[in-house]
Amino acid sequence: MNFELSEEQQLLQQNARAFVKQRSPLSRARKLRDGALDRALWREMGDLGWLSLPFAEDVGGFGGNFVDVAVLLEVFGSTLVPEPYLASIVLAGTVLARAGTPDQHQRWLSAMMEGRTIVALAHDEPGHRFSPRPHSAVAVAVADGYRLRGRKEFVLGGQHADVFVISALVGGEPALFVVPCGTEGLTVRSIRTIDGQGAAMLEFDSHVPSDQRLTGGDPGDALDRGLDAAAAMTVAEGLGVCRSALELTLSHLKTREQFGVPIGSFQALQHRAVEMFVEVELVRSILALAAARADHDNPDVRHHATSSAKVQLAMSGRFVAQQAVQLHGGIGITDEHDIGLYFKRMHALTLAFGDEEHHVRRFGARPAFTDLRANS
Amino acid sequence: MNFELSEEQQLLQQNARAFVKQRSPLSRARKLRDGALDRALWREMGDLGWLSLPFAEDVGGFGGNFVDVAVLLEVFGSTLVPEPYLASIVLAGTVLARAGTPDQHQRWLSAMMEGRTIVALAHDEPGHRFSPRPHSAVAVAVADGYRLRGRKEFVLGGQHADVFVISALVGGEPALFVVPCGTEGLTVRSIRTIDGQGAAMLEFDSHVPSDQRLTGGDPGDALDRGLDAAAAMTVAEGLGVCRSALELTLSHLKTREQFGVPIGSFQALQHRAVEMFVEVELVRSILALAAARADHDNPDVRHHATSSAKVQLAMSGRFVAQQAVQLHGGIGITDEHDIGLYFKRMHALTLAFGDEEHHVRRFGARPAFTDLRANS
Amino acid sequence: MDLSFSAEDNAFRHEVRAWIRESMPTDIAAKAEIDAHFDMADVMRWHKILFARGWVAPHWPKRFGGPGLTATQRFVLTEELELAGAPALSPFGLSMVGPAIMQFGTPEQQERFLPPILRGDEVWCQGYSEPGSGSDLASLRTTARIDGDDLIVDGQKTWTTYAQYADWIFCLVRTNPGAKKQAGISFLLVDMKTPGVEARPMLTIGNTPAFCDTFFANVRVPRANLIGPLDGGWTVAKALLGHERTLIAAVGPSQRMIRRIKRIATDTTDGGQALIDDPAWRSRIARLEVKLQALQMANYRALAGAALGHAPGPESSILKLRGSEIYQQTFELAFDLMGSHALAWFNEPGVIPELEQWVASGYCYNRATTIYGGSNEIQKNIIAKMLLGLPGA
Amino acid sequence: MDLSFSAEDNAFRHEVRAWIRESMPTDIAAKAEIDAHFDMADVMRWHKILFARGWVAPHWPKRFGGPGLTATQRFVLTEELELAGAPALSPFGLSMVGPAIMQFGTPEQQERFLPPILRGDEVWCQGYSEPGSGSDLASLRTTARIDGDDLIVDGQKTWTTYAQYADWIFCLVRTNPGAKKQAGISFLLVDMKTPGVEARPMLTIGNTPAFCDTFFANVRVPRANLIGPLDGGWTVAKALLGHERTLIAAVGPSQRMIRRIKRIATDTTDGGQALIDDPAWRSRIARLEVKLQALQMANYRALAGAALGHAPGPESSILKLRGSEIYQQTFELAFDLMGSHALAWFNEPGVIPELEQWVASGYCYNRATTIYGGSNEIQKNIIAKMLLGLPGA
Repeated sequence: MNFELSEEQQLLQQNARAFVKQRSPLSRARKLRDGALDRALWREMGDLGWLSLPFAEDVGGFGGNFVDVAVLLEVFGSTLVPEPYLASIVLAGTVLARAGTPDQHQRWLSAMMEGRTIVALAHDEPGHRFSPRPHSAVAVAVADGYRLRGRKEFVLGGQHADVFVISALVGGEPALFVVPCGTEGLTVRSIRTIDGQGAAMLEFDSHVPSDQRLTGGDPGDALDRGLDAAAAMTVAEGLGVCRSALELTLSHLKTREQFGVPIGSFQALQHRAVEMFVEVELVRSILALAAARADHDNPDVRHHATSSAKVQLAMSGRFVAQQAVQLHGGIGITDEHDIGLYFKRMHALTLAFGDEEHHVRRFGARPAFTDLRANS
Repeated sequence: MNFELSEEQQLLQQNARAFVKQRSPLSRARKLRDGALDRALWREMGDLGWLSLPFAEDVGGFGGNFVDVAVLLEVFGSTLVPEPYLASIVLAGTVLARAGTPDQHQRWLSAMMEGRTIVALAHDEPGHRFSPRPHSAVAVAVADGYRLRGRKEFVLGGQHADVFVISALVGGEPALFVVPCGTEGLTVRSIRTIDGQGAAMLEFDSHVPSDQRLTGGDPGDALDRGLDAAAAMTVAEGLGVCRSALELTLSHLKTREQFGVPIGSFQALQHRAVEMFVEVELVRSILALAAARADHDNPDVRHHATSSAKVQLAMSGRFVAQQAVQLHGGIGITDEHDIGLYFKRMHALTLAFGDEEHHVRRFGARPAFTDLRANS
Repeated sequence: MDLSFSAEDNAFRHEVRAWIRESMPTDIAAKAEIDAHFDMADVMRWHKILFARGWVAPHWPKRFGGPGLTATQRFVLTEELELAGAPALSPFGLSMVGPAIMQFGTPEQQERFLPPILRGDEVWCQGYSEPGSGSDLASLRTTARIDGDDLIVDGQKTWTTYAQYADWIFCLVRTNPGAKKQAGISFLLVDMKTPGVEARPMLTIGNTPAFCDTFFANVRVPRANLIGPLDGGWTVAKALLGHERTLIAAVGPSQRMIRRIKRIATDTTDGGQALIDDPAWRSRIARLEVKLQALQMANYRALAGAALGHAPGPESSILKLRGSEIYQQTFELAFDLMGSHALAWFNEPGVIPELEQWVASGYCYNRATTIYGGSNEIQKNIIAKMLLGLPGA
Repeated sequence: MDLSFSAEDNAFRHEVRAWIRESMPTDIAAKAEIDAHFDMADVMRWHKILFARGWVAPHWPKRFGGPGLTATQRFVLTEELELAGAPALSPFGLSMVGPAIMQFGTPEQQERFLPPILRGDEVWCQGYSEPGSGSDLASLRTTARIDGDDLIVDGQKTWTTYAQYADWIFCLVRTNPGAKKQAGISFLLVDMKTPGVEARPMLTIGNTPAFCDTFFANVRVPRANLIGPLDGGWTVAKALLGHERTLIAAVGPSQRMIRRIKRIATDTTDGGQALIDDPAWRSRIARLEVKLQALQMANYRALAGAALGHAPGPESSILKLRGSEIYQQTFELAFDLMGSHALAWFNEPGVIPELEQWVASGYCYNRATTIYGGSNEIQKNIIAKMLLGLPGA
C-alpha cells in the first residue's frame, strides 16, 4: 500500500501548478464568469497531453489513469480553472471511449483529445434526479438512421460543445448518439450557473445518421462508468477547492486583527479552522480510494468508492465552504472577495453527477451493503 | 398570550422545590437506583394533591391541567425524583380517566390519586416501535369475562405497580383491561434500566372479569391521549434534567482550573456552554406549547405540539447531556459524579413514549403538515 | 400561562391580513409569492403604502407619529407582514437612527429628521463598520476634526447597506484621537450629497446589490449634525445596537421558506414520486419545522415578556443565534431539494420553476445572517459573559 | 499510488486470521461476537496466548523480544485483531512504560522489567493525571522527597486504569518543588504492593470497572526505580505521550460496530419491516459507514507513511479526533436502532437480544473516548498551533 505520487505524477503536478499560476490564476476564473471558452488554452492543454490523459493508448490516449487525472484536477480546483475538463474529458470522453467503435473513436475522440472539438454528454432529464439512464428521450429507427426526440437539462460544458453525446431509449434500452452542434432540430440554450461555469439546456427533434449511434460497447455501462469517473474526479477538483478555501481562511485568520490581536488567536475560531482542516484531510483520504477505483470493473466496488467519496465531499466540502465564508466575516459575503468563488464552485461540485442524498442512497443500495458475511 | 405562571403555579413550584430539596435531593435518586419504591413518600405526594393534579374534579381530581403538571415535573427532573409520576399518574392515569366508567374511576383512579395504589400502563409490544395500539396481545370473551393473552415490554413503573392497565385487541379493535398484580397467569419481571428507575416485562394468559374491561371511553383515543400527555410531560421533566446538567457544568467550568485559569475562560468551552444554554431555552420554549396542548381535543393539533416538543427534547437533551459529560472531562465518566445520572435519565426520557425518529415521522404524517393552504 | 391571543388581538390580525391583501400592489405580491429580491423602488413604494395606513413605524411613540399600538399588536403586525412576504423596510431610519434621534437628539433635530424618515422621503444608511473594525467597532479610524462650526470627515466605512440609495448616513467618527478607544467617538449625521462622499456599491455572493463601501474625503459637516455631545457617540451607538438584535430572529421569513420548501417538495418528482412523499426528505423538512416551531415559541416568550413590560430576558438572546442559523438551513434545504436545478443562477426565465428561482441566490447571500448584526461568535461571547457568568479569558 | 497490499502482506493477513480463529478460546470468542466487556482475566489470558505466538508486542524491537514484523505487517496484525473483536491488551506495559524503559532505562532496568511485561506476568498502570491536573499535566502535585537511597511518595493519582489489577505503576512525581512546572518532575516506577499504596476502583457511567483513584501515603520507593535522571521525567513523559495518540483511531472497533449495527437493523422489525429496509435508517447507517471509510483511508495513509519511514504527518492527528467521534456515533446509532430496548441495562439475560446487550453500556462509557488520551479540545489546540500555525491567544 502506497499513497505517494509516482515521479511522473509529481512532474505532472509541478507542471500543472506552474501552468495555472501563469495561465489560469484565480483572477482568470473571475474574468471568465459566464463567458466564452478560450479555445487556444484548451488546445494547449491538448498539446500538453492532458486531454488524453485517462484514455488508453489503443484509442490514441496517453494511457494514464484516474489517479493522474486527480492530480491534474486538484490543481485545477485550486484556482478554479474554468475549462470543462470534468464535463468534456472525464464524463463525455469516458462514455465515448467506452461506447464507441474504433471508427467512432477516430472520428470524435481523437479530435477531443487534441483539443479541437469540445464534447459534452447530455443525459440529465427532468423528473429523474441524477439518474444515469435515459427516461423520456427516445430514438426511433427511420431511413438512414434515427429520429431522436427529447429534452436534456443542465448539460455541463454544453454551452461550449461542438458535439453532444445524447442518451436516449431505443426500444426501451439505453442508447447513445453523437449529435454535432448545428444539427437541424437541435436547440442549445446556454444558461448561467451558480459557479459561473455555465451549462446548456437541450431540446431536440433531429435526424441522426446510423453511424452516429455509438455501437462499440454497452451504452448503459458506459454511462454508469462515465458518471462514476466524473463523480470521482469531482472529488479531486473539490479537494483543490477546499484546500484553497482553507488557505485563504487561515491567511485571513492570521492577518485580520480585532480587539488588537489577530482573530486567529481566538480559540473558538481556531477550533473551527481545525475542523475545516480535518474535513479537508478526510476528503484527501477518500479521494485516494475513489481515484484508484473509479474505473474498477466490478460495479459494486466502483460504486462503493465513488459514492462514498462523493458523499464525503458533499459533507466536508459544504462545511468547509460555509465556514470559510463565516470566518471571513463581512467581506466573505461580497462578490469582490475570492472566497465566494470557491464557495459557489464547491456547491456546484457537490451537486454535479449526483448530490449527497443520491449517493447516500446508492451507497446503501449496493448488494454488499447488506452482505454481513463480508466483514469478518 | 402569556407565559407567566399563575400565582397558584408559582406556589406549586415553590412547594415542589422545597419538597425535593428536603425529601428527594439527588442523593436519594442515587441511593434508590434499581431499588424499591418508598411508598410513604408516594402517599405524601398524594396528600399534597400532586397525584390528582391533572384529573378533572368530577373524577375526584384536583382539576389542574398539564401546565401545572409541567411545573411539578420540571422540579422532579431537577433532582431526578425516582417516583413513577410520569408512568403512573400521567400515562396510566390519563388512560384510566379517559377510558374508565365512573365506577371504574371510583375503583382504581381514586386509590391511585391518594397514593394507595400504583397503576402502570402496559401497551408496548415487541416488533412495533412506540406504537400506541395493541398488535398481538389479544382478549377473547369467555364466561364472566375475557381470556387475555400476550406480552408487554418495558412497562415503566411496572415493577412497582399494584395494578396494570393492559391494552389488547378484542375483535381487531383496541381494548383496555385492568389487571391487578397477582392475577393468576400474569408474570411480572422487574428489569433494570439505564436510568436506574427500572421497568417490568409482562407475560399473561389470564382470566379477566368483565367489569375490569374499561368501557367508559374509546380505548384507542384514551391510549393516544395518554401517550401524548406522557410525551409532553417527558419534556417537562427533561427540562429539569437539562437545567441541572447545565448548572452542574457551568459550576464546573467556573471552578475547575487548568493552566492556572478556570477552564470556563476558554472560548471554545464558553461557546459550547452557550450552545447548551440555547438548547435548554428552546426546550423551555417548546414545552410551553406542549403543556398547553397536551390535552387538546384535535389530534392533529395535539400531535403537532407533543411531537415537536418530544423531537426538540431529543435533539437538545441529548446534546446537552453529551456536552455536559464532555465538559466535565474525566470525572464526568465516573459513576461517582452526579452528571452521569442526569446523562442517563436524559436518554431514558428521550426514548420514553416515542424516540426522535418516531416523533419526526408522526409530525410529518399529520394531515396539516402537507396542507399548504394553512400557512398564509 | 395562555398561548392564545385575545379576541381583540385576533381581530387586529384579521384587519392587518385583509389590509395587506387589498393594499399590496400586484407586482410586489407576485414577487412576494416567490420570495424574489425586492429592489429599493419596491421597498420605498411599500414604505409609503404603510405610511399612508399609519403602520410604517409601529414602535414609534405617538408623539413622533407612531400608531400607538400595544406590544402584542406590534408583534402581530410584524408577523403578518413577514408571513405575507411583504418587502422588509429599511431599518436604518425607522429602527435605528430614528429612535436614536428621539432619545438623544435636540427638538430641532427631531423636527428636521423624523418626519421625512416616517414618510419615506429620506433614505438612511449606517456608517459603523470599517475595513479594519468589524466586531471590534470601537477601533474605528474615520476621523472628524473640528473646523469652526463644522467637522471635516475623512475615512472609509464599509457594510453601508443602501448607501447607494441613501440621502443620509449616520456615522461613528473619531473626534478625539487622543482619548481611549470608546471615549473619543461621536455620532454624526452626514448628507450623502455633500461633496467628498462617495458610495461604491458592491454585490453579494448571491449577486444581489446589498451594501457599499462609503468613502469620505474632506467632507464638511455642520456641528449641528452631531447627535449627543461631541465625543459622546458611544452611548448613542450602544443604545442603538440593542434595537438591531431583535430584528433578525426571522421567524416569519423562515416560516415562508418552510412553506416554499413544501411547495418545491410537492412539485419536484423523482421517477414519478413527489419528494414530499419520500420519507427521507419529509423527515428532513419535519425536523427543520420542529426547530423553527421551538424558535417561534421562544420568540413568543420574548414578545409576551415585552408586552408585560419586562426587559428582554435571556430568551431574546437566542433569537439572533438560532434565528439566523435556521433561516440559513431553510435555504439549504430548499437548495438541496432542487437537485440539478440548484445549479441554475437566477434571472434565467423558464429554466427552473419560478418558485425556485431565488433559492440559490438566497442561499448564498443569507450566509450573511450569521455574520451581520454582531456575528454569532460575538453573540456567544456576550451570552457567555453576560448570561452564564463565565470568566474572561 | 497503490491501495492494494502486497502478496506477502495478504498471505500474512490470512495467516493471522486463521491463527486467531484457531487460537481464540471459545468463551472469549463468544464475548467478541457480541462485543461484551472483557474482564481483566480475559485480557491477560489473551495476552499470554499472543505471547506464546510471539505477537504480543509487534512494535517491540527484536532484541527486546519483538517479532520483527514490518510496519505493514504490524498494521495488518492489529487490524485483524481489531476486526476479530479480540480483547484489547493493556497498553500500559506494552505500549507505554515498556518503550520508555527501552529508550530511557538502564540495562538492569530493562532486564528486570521488560520480560515480565512481554510474558504478561506483571500488569502495569499509569500514574499521570491527578484530581487537579488533567489536561494541564505539568501542574501535578504528588511529591517524592529523597530519603537516602529511597524516595518517599505522597499524593493522589486519578484515571489509573487497571490499578486494581496492577503489579506496578509508573508515575510522574514532583521531586523538586522549587523548580518550574515541568522541570522538577521525575518518572518513577512503584510496586503496587508497597505499603501505603491504595487503589480505589471506580465504575464508569457504563457500569464497567475502568479506572481508579490511587493514593500514596508515605510510600518508600528505591531510587533505582527512577527512569531517566532525577528531575528529568518530563522528557520521558513527552516521549511516551506520542505513543498514546495513535492507539485510538478505533477503525477496527468502529467497523465491528457498523457490522453489529447492520445485524441489529436486520433483526429489528417495525410492523414486520426490518429497519435496514427502511430508507431513513439505511441512510443513516450508510452515512456513518462513509465517514468511517474516509477515516479508514486516513488511517491507511498514516500507515503507508510510517511504512516508508516518514514521521507521522498531519493525517495522523485527525485519527484521534474523528476516530473517537465516529466510534461514539456508532454506539449512538446502535442505541437509537434499539428503540425501547435501549432502556434495558445490561446483564439482564433474555430481556433483549444478546447482540444488543452491551450497546447502552458502551454508549455511556465510550463518552470517554473524546476525553482520554488528550481531550479532543486539547487535540484541536495542538493542531491549531502545530499544524495550522495559528497564533497563541
